[in-house]
Amino acid sequence: MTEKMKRKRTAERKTAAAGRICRRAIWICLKAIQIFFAVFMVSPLFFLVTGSIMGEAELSEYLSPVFTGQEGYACWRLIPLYPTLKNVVEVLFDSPEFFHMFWNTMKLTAGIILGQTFLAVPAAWGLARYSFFGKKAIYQMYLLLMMMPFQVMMLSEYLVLEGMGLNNTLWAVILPGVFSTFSVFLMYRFFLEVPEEILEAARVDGAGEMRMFLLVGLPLGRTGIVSALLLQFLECFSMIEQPIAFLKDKTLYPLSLYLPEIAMGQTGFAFCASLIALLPPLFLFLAGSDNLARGIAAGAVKL
Amino acid sequence: MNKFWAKAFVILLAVMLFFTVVSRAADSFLVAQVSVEPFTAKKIEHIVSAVASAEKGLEFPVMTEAGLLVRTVYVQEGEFVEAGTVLAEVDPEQLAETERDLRDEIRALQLQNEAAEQNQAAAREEKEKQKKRTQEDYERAQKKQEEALRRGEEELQQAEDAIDSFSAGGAEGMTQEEAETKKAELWQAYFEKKQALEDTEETMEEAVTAAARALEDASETGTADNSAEINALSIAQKEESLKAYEKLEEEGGKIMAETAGTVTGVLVQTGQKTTDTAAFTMTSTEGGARLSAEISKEDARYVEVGDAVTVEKSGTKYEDFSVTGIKQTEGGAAELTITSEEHAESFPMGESAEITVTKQSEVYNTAVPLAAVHTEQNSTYVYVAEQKSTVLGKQYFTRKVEVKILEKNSSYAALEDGVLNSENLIVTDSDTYLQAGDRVRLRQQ
Amino acid sequence: MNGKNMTRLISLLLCLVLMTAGLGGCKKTSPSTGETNGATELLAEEGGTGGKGRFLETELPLPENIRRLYDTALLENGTIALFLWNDKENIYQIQETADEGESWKVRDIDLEAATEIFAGYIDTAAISADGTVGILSKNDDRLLLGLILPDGSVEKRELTLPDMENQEQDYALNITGSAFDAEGSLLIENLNSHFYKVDLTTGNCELLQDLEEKYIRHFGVAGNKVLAVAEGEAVLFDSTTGELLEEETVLNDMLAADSSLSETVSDSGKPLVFAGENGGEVIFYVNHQGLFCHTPGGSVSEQLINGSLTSMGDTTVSFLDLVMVDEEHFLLTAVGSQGEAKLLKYSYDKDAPSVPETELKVYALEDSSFLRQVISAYQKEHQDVYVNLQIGLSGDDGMTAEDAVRALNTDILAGSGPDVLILDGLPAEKYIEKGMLADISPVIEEIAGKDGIFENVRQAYDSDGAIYQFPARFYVSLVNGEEEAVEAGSSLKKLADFMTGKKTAGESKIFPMRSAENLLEKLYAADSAAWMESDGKLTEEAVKEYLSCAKQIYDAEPTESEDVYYSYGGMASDTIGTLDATGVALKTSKLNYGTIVSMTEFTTVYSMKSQYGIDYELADRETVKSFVPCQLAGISSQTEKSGEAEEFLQALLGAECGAYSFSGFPVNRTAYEEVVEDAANRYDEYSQGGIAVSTDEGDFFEMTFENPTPEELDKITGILESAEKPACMDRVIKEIVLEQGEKALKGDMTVEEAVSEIMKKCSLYLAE
Amino acid sequence: MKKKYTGYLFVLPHFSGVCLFLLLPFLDVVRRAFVRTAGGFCGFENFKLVLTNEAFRLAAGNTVKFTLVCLPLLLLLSLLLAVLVYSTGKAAGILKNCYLVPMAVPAACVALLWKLLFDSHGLVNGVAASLGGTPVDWMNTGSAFGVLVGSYLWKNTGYVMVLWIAALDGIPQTVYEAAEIDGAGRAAAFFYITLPCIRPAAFTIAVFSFLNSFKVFREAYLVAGNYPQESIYLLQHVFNNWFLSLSVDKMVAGAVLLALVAGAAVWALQRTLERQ
Repeated sequence: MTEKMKRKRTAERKTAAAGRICRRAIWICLKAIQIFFAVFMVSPLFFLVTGSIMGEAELSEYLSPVFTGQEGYACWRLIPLYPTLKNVVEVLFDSPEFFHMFWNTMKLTAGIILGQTFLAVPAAWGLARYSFFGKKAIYQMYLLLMMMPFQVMMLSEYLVLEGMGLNNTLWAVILPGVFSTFSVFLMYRFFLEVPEEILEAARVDGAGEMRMFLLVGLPLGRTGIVSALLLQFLECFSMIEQPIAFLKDKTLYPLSLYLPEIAMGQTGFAFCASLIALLPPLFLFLAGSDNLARGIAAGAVKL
Repeated sequence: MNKFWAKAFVILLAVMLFFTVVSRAADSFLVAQVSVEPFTAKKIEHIVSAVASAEKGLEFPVMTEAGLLVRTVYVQEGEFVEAGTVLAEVDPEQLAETERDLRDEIRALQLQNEAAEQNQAAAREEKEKQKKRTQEDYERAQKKQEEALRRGEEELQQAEDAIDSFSAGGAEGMTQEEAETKKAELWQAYFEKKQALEDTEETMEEAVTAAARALEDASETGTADNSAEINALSIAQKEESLKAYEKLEEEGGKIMAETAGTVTGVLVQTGQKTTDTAAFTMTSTEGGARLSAEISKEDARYVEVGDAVTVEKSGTKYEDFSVTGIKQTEGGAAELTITSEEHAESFPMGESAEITVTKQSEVYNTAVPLAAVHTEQNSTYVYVAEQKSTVLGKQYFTRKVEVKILEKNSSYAALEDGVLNSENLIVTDSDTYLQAGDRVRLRQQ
Repeated sequence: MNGKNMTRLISLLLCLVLMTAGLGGCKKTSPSTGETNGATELLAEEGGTGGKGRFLETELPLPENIRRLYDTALLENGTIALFLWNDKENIYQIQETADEGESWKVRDIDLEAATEIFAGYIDTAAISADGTVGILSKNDDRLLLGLILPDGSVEKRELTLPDMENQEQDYALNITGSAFDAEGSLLIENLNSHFYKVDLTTGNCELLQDLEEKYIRHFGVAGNKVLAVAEGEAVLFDSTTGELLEEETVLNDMLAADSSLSETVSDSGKPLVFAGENGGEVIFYVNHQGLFCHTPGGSVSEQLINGSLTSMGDTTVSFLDLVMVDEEHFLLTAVGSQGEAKLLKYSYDKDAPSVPETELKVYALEDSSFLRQVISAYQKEHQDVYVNLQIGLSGDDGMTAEDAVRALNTDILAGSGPDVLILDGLPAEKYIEKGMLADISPVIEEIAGKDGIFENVRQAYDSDGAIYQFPARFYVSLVNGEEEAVEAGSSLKKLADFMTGKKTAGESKIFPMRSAENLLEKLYAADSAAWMESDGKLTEEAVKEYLSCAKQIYDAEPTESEDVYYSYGGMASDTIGTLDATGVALKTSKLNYGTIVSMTEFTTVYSMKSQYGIDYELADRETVKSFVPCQLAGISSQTEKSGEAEEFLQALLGAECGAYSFSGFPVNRTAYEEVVEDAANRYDEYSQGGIAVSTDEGDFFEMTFENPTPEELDKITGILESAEKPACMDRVIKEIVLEQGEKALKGDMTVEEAVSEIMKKCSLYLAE
Repeated sequence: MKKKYTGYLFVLPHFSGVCLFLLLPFLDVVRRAFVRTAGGFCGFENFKLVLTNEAFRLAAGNTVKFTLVCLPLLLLLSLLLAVLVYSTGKAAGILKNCYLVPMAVPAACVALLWKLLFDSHGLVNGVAASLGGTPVDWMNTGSAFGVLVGSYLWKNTGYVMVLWIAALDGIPQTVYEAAEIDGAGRAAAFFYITLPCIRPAAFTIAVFSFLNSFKVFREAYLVAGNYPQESIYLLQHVFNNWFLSLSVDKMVAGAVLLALVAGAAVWALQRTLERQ
């Protein structure tokens, strides 16, 4: 009996151990897949970094098949043979226009983000939490407007902006950006998830609508807000069509137009400039990424 | 994590701000700095310079008396001599001898002259007498003529009166016939008298003329004898020679240069006698300086007769030269002749000097410094700095403008009008090699 | 908790960013925006204020033969006096008028007394209110002041500067400016920026101000205030005491904002001039933006005259003097772009409507000096029209042709499009198809009647009697080289066979080419005219023949490594007159192929012929003789200013513009004859040119340029006249062909593949 | 109810802006769809023109094909990853951050990399050649479509995954615990709990992905220009080219069609995914 029991227990233990090992293996497997994907995703960064510290000669040696159409294939090195900071120096010290355009981008970004914070967030909240006449129509309209490609809207938008005398000012890019319907849509979706009970509870506590929005809506919809604003931030950093269409004065051009300009010929420089241009959105992204996941769950659990 | 990245973002912004400033500062050092100026209306100055050498000036002879024995010649051809320099010396004894001979000759001539003078005085007296006589004859003839004339006129008057009285009443008592006859007689008489008067007049005239001629003949001097005067001249001449000899003797037989100049020819030789032609030839300083220079055909285009020339010799500048001749020479070059009325002493023959002719063209509207003009194959162009708006605001960029040169000198070029306008800033100088489209910074002037 | 902090941090950050944005960025939004827009804005402002009352400009007659105008003054008795250099008589003159220029009277000057003064170098002179002219003459190391009194008598003073030892001696005696102040004292400034007051009776100078550390560009006297313009700064001081006055920030800002204002000052004018009233209580100044009135200490300058409505706005004009007659009248002397002096009078007319002038918008994708000259010529003829040249691609920025076209289309569709379009690089066919271009045949007709025009070109652009676009210039492709090669150049096929023949004969160095692209471009110019069918489709056979011939040629010539050619620098590579031309003479190539874009190039070609026996002929496909048009012009059908636009077109195609450009031959016959004439007499014994090249192998080649003979000029004219069809100028098609063609030549794909790719893409394009 | 008006108060400021900056232009676009470029009402002629236009049909086909291939792929792939990341623990922070990187890379930079990798002489071919494979001219053959899809997936997977995780986070842990007690297996839990719970999120994500599929055009344009390989010739290319050739009439008609189709698709999605 005891023997039997013992054996059984051992067997159990064995299967348990085997299961654990098995699970462990699977876990490692899954992890490995993830890591593989992650590496795949960041590989461009690796290109940018190595490219940035590669001399122009080395780069052209590796890449000349691509750019001049010579025989052979392009190749790359994990670590440059002759690392140099020349590109970095060139970007940082010799390219005032890079910085000028960077600050232009920051101005645009700040304008759009602030505008959305003060206008789009309440709008999304209003659409999500209140029912009123025309709400459905507005929502559908927002959806429809989201679908229009910029190329199509450009001319008409240009005419409107022209009418308001905004063309060739940063506002011509900022204002349409502020009223991007996609952000509202995204935040709206997240606000929808906020459980009605919490609001009812707050209402019972005698909170005003504004208070409720600020104290309940904002924290609970944080994920949506942050993800929408982060996306918008990214969008600002890669806007190309709008500035070209609405800005004639080159002193107003944002950084996103600088990169296409330098792309061919000065590869190392382009790499380095891209790398630096990529940092601000990346940093903000990373800073906000935790918020993306937690939001609703955290809020829901609390109550 | 969150905070970390947020901080990183802030730091990034700060870093960006820092480099914004730094890169702007660095940028201003790296862009090509250029000097610009708009074109100006200008005369294009052509400076033709060459090395010239002094030529022979005006020559003159140094004479000395002929027939002197040259004992020593002190100068050579080409030597520059001051006034008073001894050129040569003659033999003093021979000089003294020549002098003595000369004096004797003069004495002989003087004696000859005295004799001739006495003969002449006698001849003059005789002549005077003859003249007097003829004069008297002439006066007499004249008187006679006057008398005869007076008489003739009286008779004619009487005849005339007779006719008058007859006509007035003398015919009374006479027959027609008689009266007619009488009247005819009277007229006959009148005409005879008149004829007689005319005849007398003629004969008397002849007589007077003959007398006048005789008088004329008599007043003429007899045959001229000039030998005395010739002798006198000859004496004077010889005395002058003598004086020259005496002077030469006084100076110890030395032939000296009267003015400063360069000896260009020595025509006497030691041991030979001087001739009556020049002993030496010299160029004097009086004729001024004369230089000649060879210039290229290119340069010759710009030089004209009459242009002022600056001549520079060992640091000294002479401004009062001018071009007096331009002559084509073989091989396409040209020879300039430049003269001045002074400075001969500074430019003895063969002396070389730098000359410069500065010639201004007409005024061109569009002139730019030559340094601004670039040539590539057969296109000529200038760079113009133009503002363009860039990301960083307005900045200057170069633009190539093709131009046509009308005229140029070593520092300016005149361009055809119309291609540039007065607003264009033309790049005249750059600290780096420029290409069209380069960004540049205008240099602070 | 973390999250909360995060939110705060972010919002704080954003606030910061916004502040920078607010401070920096949004300020930028108001002031003027780029060269061309500045003017339009001003016009808009003017239109906005609406009302009536404006200063009107009249140009008063000036005496003739003014080479340089030294000073202008309004005398106490109301006459206007000028001191000038008359370049016809070569003398300095004082001319006066009492009737606003109707009649000018020369003041009798005691020339004998003035000899010494006029013999010196005169850079500046000033006229006082009583008519005394003070002339500063530098004669060697002496500085003389000549005073010409109203009665013409002359007095001389020798000036000595009190502080010679304290400054750069070389410049001290260079007096750059002079002016009388309200009290009649003469102020002078030398090159070292020292200001002196001159005692007119003794010639003593008193140092008033030393502004050597600021580089003073020029100065003006307004009443008793001296305004000296330095870089980005205006220095004001009192003319009697020399005491520095408070800085005028308004003036400083204005100077700093427009760097051109403090830039170069030349003999021919200044960018900014002044006048004053009430002893300098009010300062008036003129720049290209207009006439402004500034009260010292005031915070703004008031604009009295909008520059863009008068000749002030013409940036080719520079100013000499501003004279205030009274509050409603001003006189301005200025120098035009050709150095001609102008006397302008501005009088206030309270009834004149403040109507803006007509603005003619001219658009070109790329800038060209040709266009700029046409514009300035046109502008001179039509002073009431403001030509706004808009350039799509300014060059150094990353703007692509497409971006530019997009912006242009936006403008056109927004109704603010240009009036005149230079269609080079623009989708002209599409514009015509959409009815965006007006029929310009009447203009062409008129020019054809007046000056004559290349009929072959006209016919090429004539579509059923209407002409929508017309080139101002055009050129053709030539081939030159050995007889055999020239013969082969008449058709691509022959050329290709010739090349292959030479190659099999073991010869190399036949066709000079820098790269596959270069070759394709050369052949494209000559061949593409034959590709388009009348229904607007691309002929596949034609493209195929082009590409296969190009391939054959490319393969026959072992192209030197492309790097080698880079060392030649940025030389135009597909024209015939370039260095490649020497190859034939140097025996490094058998022929040369390329476009001939000017008579200058023809001179090269001709000289090759006459000195080396290298003949030339039109390079072409046998069936179609083609030319390459450039400066294609059209008028927008939407324009409201068709009259002005047509006049502009007349100027563009006119006879005067023949010599303006070195790219392309003028279509205008009269202009062409002029070019021919010029080429026939270009070189003489005094002006010569030539090429000398030595190769690495030590071969030496030298050639002097010769004037083409009339026969040869007739031949080239004949060639130009024979071309009947324009090359395919569609940018998209050309790009596609060149891109795919290059791949085919380099062997990345077969010719067939490339052709099919080209056909696919082009038919997509044509189908759109 | 006062709630009614509060709703307006929240929405109105933004809505008025939208009206001005988006709706107004949109209406103008619709108007233009019935008008010729040079002016003049023309009814449905533009639509007819567009629908019979070969280029448009090709592009529309490509776009539909692209959307149909990409969307499911992206949603599945990212969901898979999300579940993986979610199930392997919340400490996956760093990994998750890695997934977000592609989103932040500017389009121009992506285009540059794209060129380096997929040029006929590019790195990918280089690697392929060294491994004995046959090089492919990626951008000039049908494989361009694959490249486009790949780059879309690469760029968006990370972000979409994060959105999925957020949705997964929102499912109360208690539900799973209850299911476990009921003896449901992992797979069952996934299909019967997880999937239904994240269905509303799926709609959001699908719309987001759909919109982002438009943005691929930027890269395609930067790499291959206006006339890329046929298979990646998208609607935006057509619109863009039409604008360049002033065929605004066709462009807006095409766009209105696009808006209709897209709107209908979104509406259908909404119906299927939001129905609880």
